[in-house]
Amino acid sequence: MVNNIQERLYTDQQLKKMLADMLLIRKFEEAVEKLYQEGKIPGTMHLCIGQEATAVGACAALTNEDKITSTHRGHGHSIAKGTEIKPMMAEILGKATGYCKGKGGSMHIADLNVGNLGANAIVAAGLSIGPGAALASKMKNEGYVVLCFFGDGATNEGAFHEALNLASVWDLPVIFFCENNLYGMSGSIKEMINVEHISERAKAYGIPGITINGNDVMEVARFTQEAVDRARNGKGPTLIEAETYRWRGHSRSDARKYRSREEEKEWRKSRDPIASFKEKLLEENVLTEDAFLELEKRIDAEIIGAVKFAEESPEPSLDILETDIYA
Amino acid sequence: MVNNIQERLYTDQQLKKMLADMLLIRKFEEAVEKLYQEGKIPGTMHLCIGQEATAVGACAALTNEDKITSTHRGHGHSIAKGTEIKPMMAEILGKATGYCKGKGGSMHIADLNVGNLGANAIVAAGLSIGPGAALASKMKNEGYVVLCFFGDGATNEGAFHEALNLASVWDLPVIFFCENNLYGMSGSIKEMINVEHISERAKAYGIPGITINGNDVMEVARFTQEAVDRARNGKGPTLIEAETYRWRGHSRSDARKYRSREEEKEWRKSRDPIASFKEKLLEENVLTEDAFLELEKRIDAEIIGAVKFAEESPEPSLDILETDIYA
Amino acid sequence: MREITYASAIKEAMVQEMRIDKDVFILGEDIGIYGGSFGVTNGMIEEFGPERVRNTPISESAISGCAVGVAMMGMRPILEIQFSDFVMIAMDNIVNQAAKMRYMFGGKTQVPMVVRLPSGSGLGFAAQHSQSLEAWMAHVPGLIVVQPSNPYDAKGLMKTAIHNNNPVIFFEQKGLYNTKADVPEEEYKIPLGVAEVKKEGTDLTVVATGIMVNRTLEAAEELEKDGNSIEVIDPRTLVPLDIKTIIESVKKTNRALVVYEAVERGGYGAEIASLIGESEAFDFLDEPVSRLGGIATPIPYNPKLEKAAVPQVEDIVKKVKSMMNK
Amino acid sequence: MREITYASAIKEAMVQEMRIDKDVFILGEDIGIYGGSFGVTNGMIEEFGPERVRNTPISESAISGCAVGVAMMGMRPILEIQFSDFVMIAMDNIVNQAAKMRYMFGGKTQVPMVVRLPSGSGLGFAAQHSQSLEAWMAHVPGLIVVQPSNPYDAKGLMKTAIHNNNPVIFFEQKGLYNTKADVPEEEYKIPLGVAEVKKEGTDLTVVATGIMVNRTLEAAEELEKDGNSIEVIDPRTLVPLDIKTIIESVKKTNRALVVYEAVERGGYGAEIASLIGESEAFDFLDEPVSRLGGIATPIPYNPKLEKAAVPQVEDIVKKVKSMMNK
Ligand SMILES: Cc1ncc(C[n+]2csc(CCOP(=O)(O)OP(=O)(O)O)c2C)c(N)n1
Ligand SMILES: Cc1ncc(C[n+]2csc(CCOP(=O)(O)OP(=O)(O)O)c2C)c(N)n1
Ligand SMILES: [Mg+2]
Ligand SMILES: [Mg+2]
Repeated sequence: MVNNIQERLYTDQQLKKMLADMLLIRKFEEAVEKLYQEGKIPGTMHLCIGQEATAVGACAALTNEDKITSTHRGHGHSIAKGTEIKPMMAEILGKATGYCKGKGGSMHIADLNVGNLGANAIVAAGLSIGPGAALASKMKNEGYVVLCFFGDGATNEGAFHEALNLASVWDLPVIFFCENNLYGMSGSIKEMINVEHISERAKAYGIPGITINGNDVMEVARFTQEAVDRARNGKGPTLIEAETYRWRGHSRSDARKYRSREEEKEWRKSRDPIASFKEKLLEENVLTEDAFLELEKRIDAEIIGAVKFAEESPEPSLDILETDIYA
Repeated sequence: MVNNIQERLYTDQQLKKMLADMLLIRKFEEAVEKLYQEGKIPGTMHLCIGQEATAVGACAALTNEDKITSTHRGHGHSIAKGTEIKPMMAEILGKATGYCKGKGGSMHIADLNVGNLGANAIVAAGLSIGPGAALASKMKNEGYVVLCFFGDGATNEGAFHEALNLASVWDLPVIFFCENNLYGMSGSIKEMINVEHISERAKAYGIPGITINGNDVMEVARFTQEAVDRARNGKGPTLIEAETYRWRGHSRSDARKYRSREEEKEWRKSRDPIASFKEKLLEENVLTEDAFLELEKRIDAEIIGAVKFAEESPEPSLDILETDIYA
Repeated sequence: MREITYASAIKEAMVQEMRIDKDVFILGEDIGIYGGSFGVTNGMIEEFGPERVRNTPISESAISGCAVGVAMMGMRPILEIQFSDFVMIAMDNIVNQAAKMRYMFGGKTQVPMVVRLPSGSGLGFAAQHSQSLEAWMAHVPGLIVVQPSNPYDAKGLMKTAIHNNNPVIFFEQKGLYNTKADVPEEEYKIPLGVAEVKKEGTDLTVVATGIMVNRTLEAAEELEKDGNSIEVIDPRTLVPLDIKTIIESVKKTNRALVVYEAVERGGYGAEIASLIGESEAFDFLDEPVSRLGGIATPIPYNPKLEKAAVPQVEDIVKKVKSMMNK
Repeated sequence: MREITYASAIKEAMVQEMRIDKDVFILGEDIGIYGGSFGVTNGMIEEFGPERVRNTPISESAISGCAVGVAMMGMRPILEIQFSDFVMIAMDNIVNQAAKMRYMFGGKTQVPMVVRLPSGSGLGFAAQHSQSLEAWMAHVPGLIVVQPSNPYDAKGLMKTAIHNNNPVIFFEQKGLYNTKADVPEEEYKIPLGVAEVKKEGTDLTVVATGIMVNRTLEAAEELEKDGNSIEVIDPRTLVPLDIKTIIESVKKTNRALVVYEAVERGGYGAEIASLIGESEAFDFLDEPVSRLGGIATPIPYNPKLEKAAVPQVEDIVKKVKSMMNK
């Protein structure tokens, strides 16, 4: 029972699943990081370590039929939405068994079966596509909602503005979910906008906007659920700004000169979304230390399995170079 | 003396100049309309008849060194900023003596000597260019401000969002001046945004926003002056929404099915910016009926002169087809 | 048979498909009661209502992105961009998203959308409303590029475009909207990648696109008087391109000219000319493959200048003569 | 002489010009303390401060428009777009505004701005970060298009670009950033529209652009072993294009191949090939002008696939051999 964590929205089972998902994301990305350092990953990758609660909390409010659009920093979103880690890892290694046959890579993982409409390497692009998917839901009367993940930096793209306005005037079932991790690549959001909270921008579109603690998975789930309910009931879009922090650099190489080590330490030490949620679940007796160790072990094994699967998978054959261009 | 029109911002001379400019714009456009109907104007033209007070009021707050960016509906802005009507009319007729040698036409009239950085046929484009000009003022310490004219429809372009944000975070000396004439081409702004007033969008950029009566030239001048002062004193941009109405259709052919004849009549009858300002000046004894008739006569003659100049001007020679492409 | 305009032909294709298939709908700026900038969608909102004739805010980025998303989810949107020049604001969604999505996802999605782009010069709209941008689109893998030159093709190709499962860029020459021709009301489609020999001839092959097909046919008549027999080919679709028909023709006539409205420099005519030059037709050529395209200038406003900026009938006649008299 | 990288050469040009001319400044995303996505602007904010090294919001439309406005008012901005792929969001400002402004205003303004576009594939960044879009830009009247293939040219051309009074689109191949070569610290400029014969040869002319210049030089060495003497020409600037040097070469070698990284279909190589074919060189050709460009596919992620999507040294060798052995 977690009544004193919040009104009973989720069963113990579900709460444990959230913790497991967050842990899975973190360990998945730690593995990705290692593989990258070993030179096994082409190009670049963007890690969301430290931001696991936004992905998991937001997706906890969604059904399998609901959709998400994601970003360059999309591993967490994918996993939280139910995308499997074996073909994800294989994709990141550019293998034939990957979700995109090795053609897309880290920035383009998609799994339409679970409503993951894809990561996107263009900042704010998912914001434009999401309302389209939501329009289909509305026109075809399919009942699903669409949640668009994007970063703080993305809110300065014109696409953000146009998309929120369109979704508002058409009352589309969309949740605009901003992961405000304080920085773009290096630009501090404080220097890039002149409002206190990104969520204030919702007013410009006549939709609700709210700023929440993005490192508290329960809070994320609860407020997302409210927005999902609104959307599902034909009440249109909501802008959620979830405050969080990425622990790693922006991508492959980043000296992180734009922020202090103290700031980083502070977030890691006292606002780790996984540690704090685990603490809560322990306190509330939803979880035991033993069960947690068990969980960790299971996930470690799962990750090892995914890495093994990916590493042992074949490279794509050159024959597929020119397939999948046209339908 | 016009103390009871407003605090003494302008001399009688200046007030009469405003009336004259508004009248000049209207009669200029009536002439353009006639020429268009006579088949003498290629392509299209967008008339601002009914909106004269926004152009004139806004430009009254500017010096010759200040700059404007304009729109497809730019004749009024040009004239108000001091652009001469002979080469304007010639340009609209596509003549060699036109401001752009006949290469630009109605939608591209520019006169950098008086700070008119040009009409623009791309909706919202001037909003992006204006902050650039303002940045030059700031970096070169030249003291001028930039006023960007745009329509209500333009506020749904991403360019609007990006430009206001950039100008805000860089504290640029810009005035974003929205002529809300209730419609885009046909789209009612009420259906295209979900906020009561466009000026509310200013909050998303942490800048002041205000909605004013765009058909009251004094009100326009006064509030623009405040924004200009702010900008000139390094306090950054302002968003002004001036409510007005275009009497004519959007452009060459427009059955105006998207609005009622009653609505049109109402605006024309009781909110004519010229008639009401004339009334005021008469009341305040700034103007006499005779002086007004005199003024009308002078302007009529000026228009006739401009049309004659334009009609008698030569077409551009084919030799200039490939000049002015590169500097 | 009925004569209808190019504009009506496009509308008829859309209307007929919308009657059959609920998933087909149109969106764009002022396409509702206003009927669109060129009246193409006139009357459609009256028949289909505002849900399926979606009047949008002036937001080319949002509406193009919306088209991508709605298409991924199984609808078949037709997006009108008022003038092709404004497509720049929608380029990311068309080129980085729609065109690449299927490939990037390893075949896991498809994006069946049609983007209608009123294009070209000749109406006095000046530089920001008169461009011919088909070369950009044809350069992008993943896009289909269609450029009908007459009402019959416009209707048949629009139907094909709507049924196609890829993003189709549909270039409509603004100057053609009011041209009329016989167009059957009944169902027919024109396949992608099938050129049409508009006129047979023996002395020289002209490959012309868009409105240049019409000008070339006029020029050919003129040239006929002097005994020059011109074969005129309209590729109709640039991607896929029916290069085979073109090569066969050139092998017969031994001379080739490519005529296009877009700026000659870097235009798609260069691709067609190159393909001819690289092909087996090379050995049949009596002289170089030539091109006649637009002058490398922004389109000027003044109508006389504007005309001079793109090939006119006389220019085509002159060019062909110069090729014949070498 | 010092050896420095392509990235450093570009930086040095900017730094030197910024020291001389107060009106020159740079703007872009993360170009400050981060040094830009590829480190090109590393250290510049330390020297010039945040006023002249302007870190911008992620707003490609606003920053490109800003560059246009500031340039019209007498500054000389250099805009970095992080990857050339994102330029789509800035296309309106570059193509509809910067390129046309002077013309539309009848010569009344000029827009001296440089747009730096890191471009091309080979680094595993996949389809939305790997495009080669120079053909789009070269098709647009009013733009200058530069594509340096080595550090020396990069520095000299950047200087020229900064001094030029038009919008200059400066394509930087990402794979070249770390390549090193001799670059004098002293002032020098490379004029626009002057190609360089990188290697003389007698049997076949290869016109190569960007990174393909380097690959072709490697291929030429390889081919030399079999007794094939290849002339390699680097146009360096696509607009203006030094077609004369190319034609002279082809008249000498009687064979021409154009090699480019961009998608072959509709790429600028088609323009170059067409110009050769249309020229007096036609009569000297022993066989068709050929092209070797990228496969018509979005760039795939997997490095093996990615390599297969654009010409590699072996592909050039093979292509030349097939032309020589006909
Ligand atoms: C249109 C576009 N502009 C720039 C980039 C380069 N870029 C990739 S991620 C990024 C920062 C994005 O910041 P934010 O939206 O806050 O997301 P975060 O990386 O913090 O998750 C930038 C500038 C891009 N991919 N697309
Ligand atoms: C980017 C772009 N999209 C669409 C158009 C077509 N267009 C020209 S004017 C106009 C309406 C503009 O409305 P508004 O901004 O309110 O200005 P108004 O015409 O009312 O003065 C439209 C849609 C355009 N010129 N540019
Ligand atoms: Mg961020
Ligand atoms: Mg309006």
